[in-house]
Amino acid sequence: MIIVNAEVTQLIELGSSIFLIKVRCPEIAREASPGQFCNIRVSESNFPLLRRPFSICDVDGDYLYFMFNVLGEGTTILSHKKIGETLDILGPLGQGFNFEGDYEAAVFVAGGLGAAPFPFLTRMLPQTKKLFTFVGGRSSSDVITYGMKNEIISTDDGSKGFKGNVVELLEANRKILEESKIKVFACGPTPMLRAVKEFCMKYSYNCEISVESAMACGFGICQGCPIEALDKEGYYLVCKDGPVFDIKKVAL
Amino acid sequence: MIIVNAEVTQLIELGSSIFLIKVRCPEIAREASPGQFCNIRVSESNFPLLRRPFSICDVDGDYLYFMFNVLGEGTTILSHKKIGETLDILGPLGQGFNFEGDYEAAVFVAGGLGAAPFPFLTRMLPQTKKLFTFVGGRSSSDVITYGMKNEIISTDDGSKGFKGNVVELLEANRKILEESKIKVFACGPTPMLRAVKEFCMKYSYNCEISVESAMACGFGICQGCPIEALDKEGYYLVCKDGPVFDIKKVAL
Amino acid sequence: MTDGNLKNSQDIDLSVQIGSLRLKNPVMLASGTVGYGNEISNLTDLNKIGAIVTKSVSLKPRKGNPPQRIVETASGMLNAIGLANVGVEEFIKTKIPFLKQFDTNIICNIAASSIDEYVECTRILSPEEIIKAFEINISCPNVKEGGLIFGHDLKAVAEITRRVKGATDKPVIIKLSPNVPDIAGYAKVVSEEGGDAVSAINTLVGTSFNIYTRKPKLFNVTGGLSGPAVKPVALAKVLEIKRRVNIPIIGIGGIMNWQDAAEFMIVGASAIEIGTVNFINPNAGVEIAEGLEGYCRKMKISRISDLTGSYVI
Amino acid sequence: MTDGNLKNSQDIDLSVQIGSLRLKNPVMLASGTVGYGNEISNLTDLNKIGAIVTKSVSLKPRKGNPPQRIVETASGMLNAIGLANVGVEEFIKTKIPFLKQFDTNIICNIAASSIDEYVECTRILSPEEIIKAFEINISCPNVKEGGLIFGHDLKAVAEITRRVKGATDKPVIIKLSPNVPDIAGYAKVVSEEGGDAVSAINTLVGTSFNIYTRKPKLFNVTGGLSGPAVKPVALAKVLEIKRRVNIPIIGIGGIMNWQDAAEFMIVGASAIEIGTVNFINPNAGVEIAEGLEGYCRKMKISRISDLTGSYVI
Ligand SMILES: Cc1cc2nc3c(=O)[nH]c(=O)nc-3n(C[C@H](O)[C@H](O)[C@H](O)COP(=O)(O)OP(=O)(O)OC[C@H]3O[C@@H](n4cnc5c(N)ncnc54)[C@H](O)[C@@H]3O)c2cc1C
Ligand SMILES: Cc1cc2nc3c(=O)[nH]c(=O)nc-3n(C[C@H](O)[C@H](O)[C@H](O)COP(=O)(O)OP(=O)(O)OC[C@H]3O[C@@H](n4cnc5c(N)ncnc54)[C@H](O)[C@@H]3O)c2cc1C
Ligand SMILES: Cc1cc2nc3c(=O)[nH]c(=O)nc-3n(C[C@H](O)[C@H](O)[C@H](O)COP(=O)(O)O)c2cc1C
Ligand SMILES: Cc1cc2nc3c(=O)[nH]c(=O)nc-3n(C[C@H](O)[C@H](O)[C@H](O)COP(=O)(O)O)c2cc1C
Ligand code: FES
Ligand code: FES
Repeated sequence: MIIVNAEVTQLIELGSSIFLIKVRCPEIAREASPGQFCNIRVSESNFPLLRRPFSICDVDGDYLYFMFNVLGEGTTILSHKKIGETLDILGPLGQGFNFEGDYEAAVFVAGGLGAAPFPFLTRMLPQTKKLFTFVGGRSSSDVITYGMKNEIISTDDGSKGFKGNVVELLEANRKILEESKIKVFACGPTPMLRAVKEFCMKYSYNCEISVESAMACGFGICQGCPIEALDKEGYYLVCKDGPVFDIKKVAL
Repeated sequence: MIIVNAEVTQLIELGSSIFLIKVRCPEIAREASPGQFCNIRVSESNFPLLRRPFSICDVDGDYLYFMFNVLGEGTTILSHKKIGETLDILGPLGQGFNFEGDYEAAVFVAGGLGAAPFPFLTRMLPQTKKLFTFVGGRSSSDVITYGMKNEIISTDDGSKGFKGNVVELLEANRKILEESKIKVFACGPTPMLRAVKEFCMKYSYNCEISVESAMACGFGICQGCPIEALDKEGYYLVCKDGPVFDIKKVAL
Repeated sequence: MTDGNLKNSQDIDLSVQIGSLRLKNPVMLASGTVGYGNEISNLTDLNKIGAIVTKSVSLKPRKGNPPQRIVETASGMLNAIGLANVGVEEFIKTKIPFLKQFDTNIICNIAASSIDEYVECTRILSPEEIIKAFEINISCPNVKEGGLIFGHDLKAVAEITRRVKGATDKPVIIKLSPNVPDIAGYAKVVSEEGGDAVSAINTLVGTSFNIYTRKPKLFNVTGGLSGPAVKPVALAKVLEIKRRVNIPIIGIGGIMNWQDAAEFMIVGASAIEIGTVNFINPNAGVEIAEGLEGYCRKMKISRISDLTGSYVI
Repeated sequence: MTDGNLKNSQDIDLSVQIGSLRLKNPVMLASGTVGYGNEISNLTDLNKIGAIVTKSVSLKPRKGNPPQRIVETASGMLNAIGLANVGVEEFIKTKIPFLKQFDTNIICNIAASSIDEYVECTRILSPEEIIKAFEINISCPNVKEGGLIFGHDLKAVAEITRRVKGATDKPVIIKLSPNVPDIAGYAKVVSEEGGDAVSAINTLVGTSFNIYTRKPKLFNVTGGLSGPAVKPVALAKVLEIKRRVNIPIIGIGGIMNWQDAAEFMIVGASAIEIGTVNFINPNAGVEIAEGLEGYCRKMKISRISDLTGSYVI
């Protein structure tokens, strides 16, 4: 965990108000693991006041990539950054995906901007593992497949790939899933995560999900990001104990 | 008085953190007169919250010029504006210089950034009037003569022109001043204005000064910009009754 | 909330009721932030505003505080104008005639240094038929006798409400101070004494110093904090009143746009006043009224008054 | 202020005194904004900080409020953590040992739902020799029994001060609520009852609603406002105390940099606490201490304690 003023080297618009920003940041790149995030200060002024958390989308040598959706003040400012400007980045933060261990096939499930952490995870996944990637979106324009491999796509309106949500897509592909011992890695809007959880519980698949929460500090000092724990009294902190959790550990 | 989103067409750095910004703004250019100012919103966010007042430095056809000194948040943001961006400008505001009327020679006295309103006044001064321009600064780098004519210069450290302050410079040039019926127009830091006032009182020269004040609205609704009146009970409002005043009307 | 079956734009009713006073829309311009309407009328259409609250007027003219009167702060500003105003007589002679031309409601805000002065001002101004209601400023933090002494004294608030009501048959709005732990207690007293509404909030007491001269930036040392910085506090005050007292509330504090205005109505405001934003965007009032109409259409609310206190807790 | 004849950097004395407690510099990390020091110690050098005030601890552990606990506002934030803490026992067992390693002062902040609980916590913790002082939180707005009930009750503040002082011979700092019209009155009671210092301010009560769901953004509905937005209010509260009561004041509220810290000392603070800024710049405390030293040199102040209350009004 460190704070770095990283130089912006590239800003790509991937789709309707979806951007990919590339920064040179060897210190964080060296330590980062898939599923972790950074807390980024988008402005030196008091407005917006708080840092903004973003998943580490990918790491390539000394470079970090973040994928973001223009939502409000903070992401708007971020989308106006110029090449050569610096970005105040705190990271890497939190617990990432546990993708080692005893399973044969990794199943990625990404909904909308939930695609963000998967390019890095795809890159780091051991060659020994098979990989299935399921990507869902409202319609084709929301389907983000940047940095992913042989993805299977669904859209709610059927404008691209399978017509239906990404969990219905999983159901429809149960056969391939049954062929090997799988572990599911999911990131996306909470309703999707709930459905994925239900699906994995039903078939007792191992599953890790990356969740979101309002955050202030991003590294455990403000207690601002609780998520209800299932395996103990009280709460976990999304920023410190997460953002990636085993589905059995947290209530959604 | 009107609010316009004006396009920034040029940004020139005149000297150490002194900038000239040019915007296309026919609506205000048409109405403006020398000594008036505009209240400029430098950011769409709530930070900085208030508009920033700037003298109209010059008007050239459809274009307005503002000369500014990078001081804090607001002027820093202004100095980072890009060509083609728009600026939310409220103006023209206040009472400008009364440069018509019964005198033969106009005497401009500018201290530091007090040079701002004189390019426009120089341009508008009737051909029938003689013009003497006295410009002072701490040292040569503070002496701004942009848009002025045959100026006589003083610096406190003598690094350029006469060594001393601009009022001492006036004293030194009393002879030329005595040759014709003059009217003095002064703008600069308050201590300079006090000295100019004293000088003009002593020799009973007509004199108008442009003063500054903290401002919120800039057009008379907040009562935030009082200056003590000498010819009536209470205060004038710098934004509405000024910023240009006859020296006999206000206490400095 | 009414689940609207909205045929067309005509269908959305933006009007709101405050006591016997009906406004064409809930947007009011706050006292002291639009003077007496003349300057701002060059920059916005006052006919589209629900009401204009005039600058606090006192029995005699006040020249106000020496400079510096305002300081900018983070997402806010401090002011210590000192109730500079022309006095009741001049107000009637020159300001009221000008205001007659606008198709909006004029609400006269009164400040005083004694309870008798509040009553006297009200008595003198009550016959002026363009004045549709009175807002009593018991919460100005910027002059020793600016009313804040009253604003923090339940008994005084009770007496002011009762006696001002006795001096006019027009609606009386008491403008409350936020600098108390239990603003609802004050609202309760106002309603018990027959006040028609409360407005909340006036400014929070604040200050700012120059660290090189070690002098206060304001001549008055302290001033009133306003602007977006205070919005969360103002919302909490309005909510507290709404949950504990049954009286119409006019919500004030940091409103910059229609979203903020809607938020105030949801927590309990029947109408809202905008202050600081007028200095930055003099047309904000009109834009907020339009924005609220669009919001009602999107949310299928046929009467905006249904939004008041519609919070889901 | 001493017109310094400063020979060299060694000459500037940044140490300050609060009752019998001496700090190497006036910069303290505010309760609830640095946890128990472990996470932030990766990002800053706690040995360069005057003091660390630990997260409010209560007799029994508290899990705190369900999400959402924080909301950003204009130049500020609302929090409703709900005093989530490990409880006295766990605090002594696991947190204190970790804190021992740092060359700074540990001040233990205590929250309670009864006066007896304040006393009991103090009694249990007092023997822990790394605890150099207690800060009593009588002003948490985020739990029904968070003390705010006490914070607005002069008699309760008097009794808490007296009885907590009776339970320890270490300095006792009472953390005051800003949500009152007369904070100096509370400071006066603290000093009369033998309290060593007051800290001001805790957060202002605020709220924020989602205008589409009409639900509060915070599970707790209201939260505490902090950050630059509240600085002008906090400065006014510190100044009010300084002008009316003779007791050391710890200034808190919206401090982002050394300039803000100097401003608080000028209006009367003997030391300052930084909260929200730790979330944005975890090294702020060190930078502020360094900035204050540079300021003293520039201003020719040889002892920073001379800055306290040096305002020119
Ligand atoms: C661990 C984590 C990882 C994330 N990764 C990504 C990512 O890779 N790409 C991406 O586009 N977004 C990501 N987000 C969401 C992202 O942080 C928000 O979209 C962003 O903060 C919005 O800021 P804003 O100022 O543009 O929006 P605003 O609406 O102006 O933000 C206002 C406030 O609300 C908070 N907020 C807004 N949206 C959310 C949200 N969805 N969850 C929690 N708090 C929110 C903001 O932090 C801010 O404090 C992540 C969030 C978390 C917690
Ligand atoms: C009528 C008028 C005309 C002006 N013309 C010019 C000009 O042509 N060129 C120029 O460079 N400056 C001019 N100024 C001063 C200019 O407005 C300030 O320098 C500017 O507002 C500083 O803003 P900032 O955010 O960069 O500084 P900050 O210090 O961050 O400003 C903080 C607050 O203090 C106020 N403030 C700061 N300095 C001054 C000042 N000198 N007088 C009054 N209020 C101040 C700002 O308005 C703002 O509200 C003029 C001021 C007035 C009143
Ligand atoms: C410059 C200024 C002057 C004000 N004068 C008055 C006044 O004379 N009487 C009054 O009742 N309120 C006065 N107020 C308070 C406003 O009416 C309003 O209650 C406050 O500014 C909060 O709203 P805002 O955040 O939208 O500005 C004044 C506010 C400002 C900023
Ligand atoms: C997330 C958060 C948690 C806090 N928890 C506590 C607490 O447990 N006890 C306490 O006395 N104050 C608590 N505070 C208040 C701070 O200590 C401080 O008084 C307040 O935030 C104002 O300072 P600031 O503007 O620098 O943040 C908390 C503040 C925040 C933002
Ligand atoms: S965001 Fe501060 S503890 Fe998680
Ligand atoms: S700046 Fe508002 S009246 Fe002059």
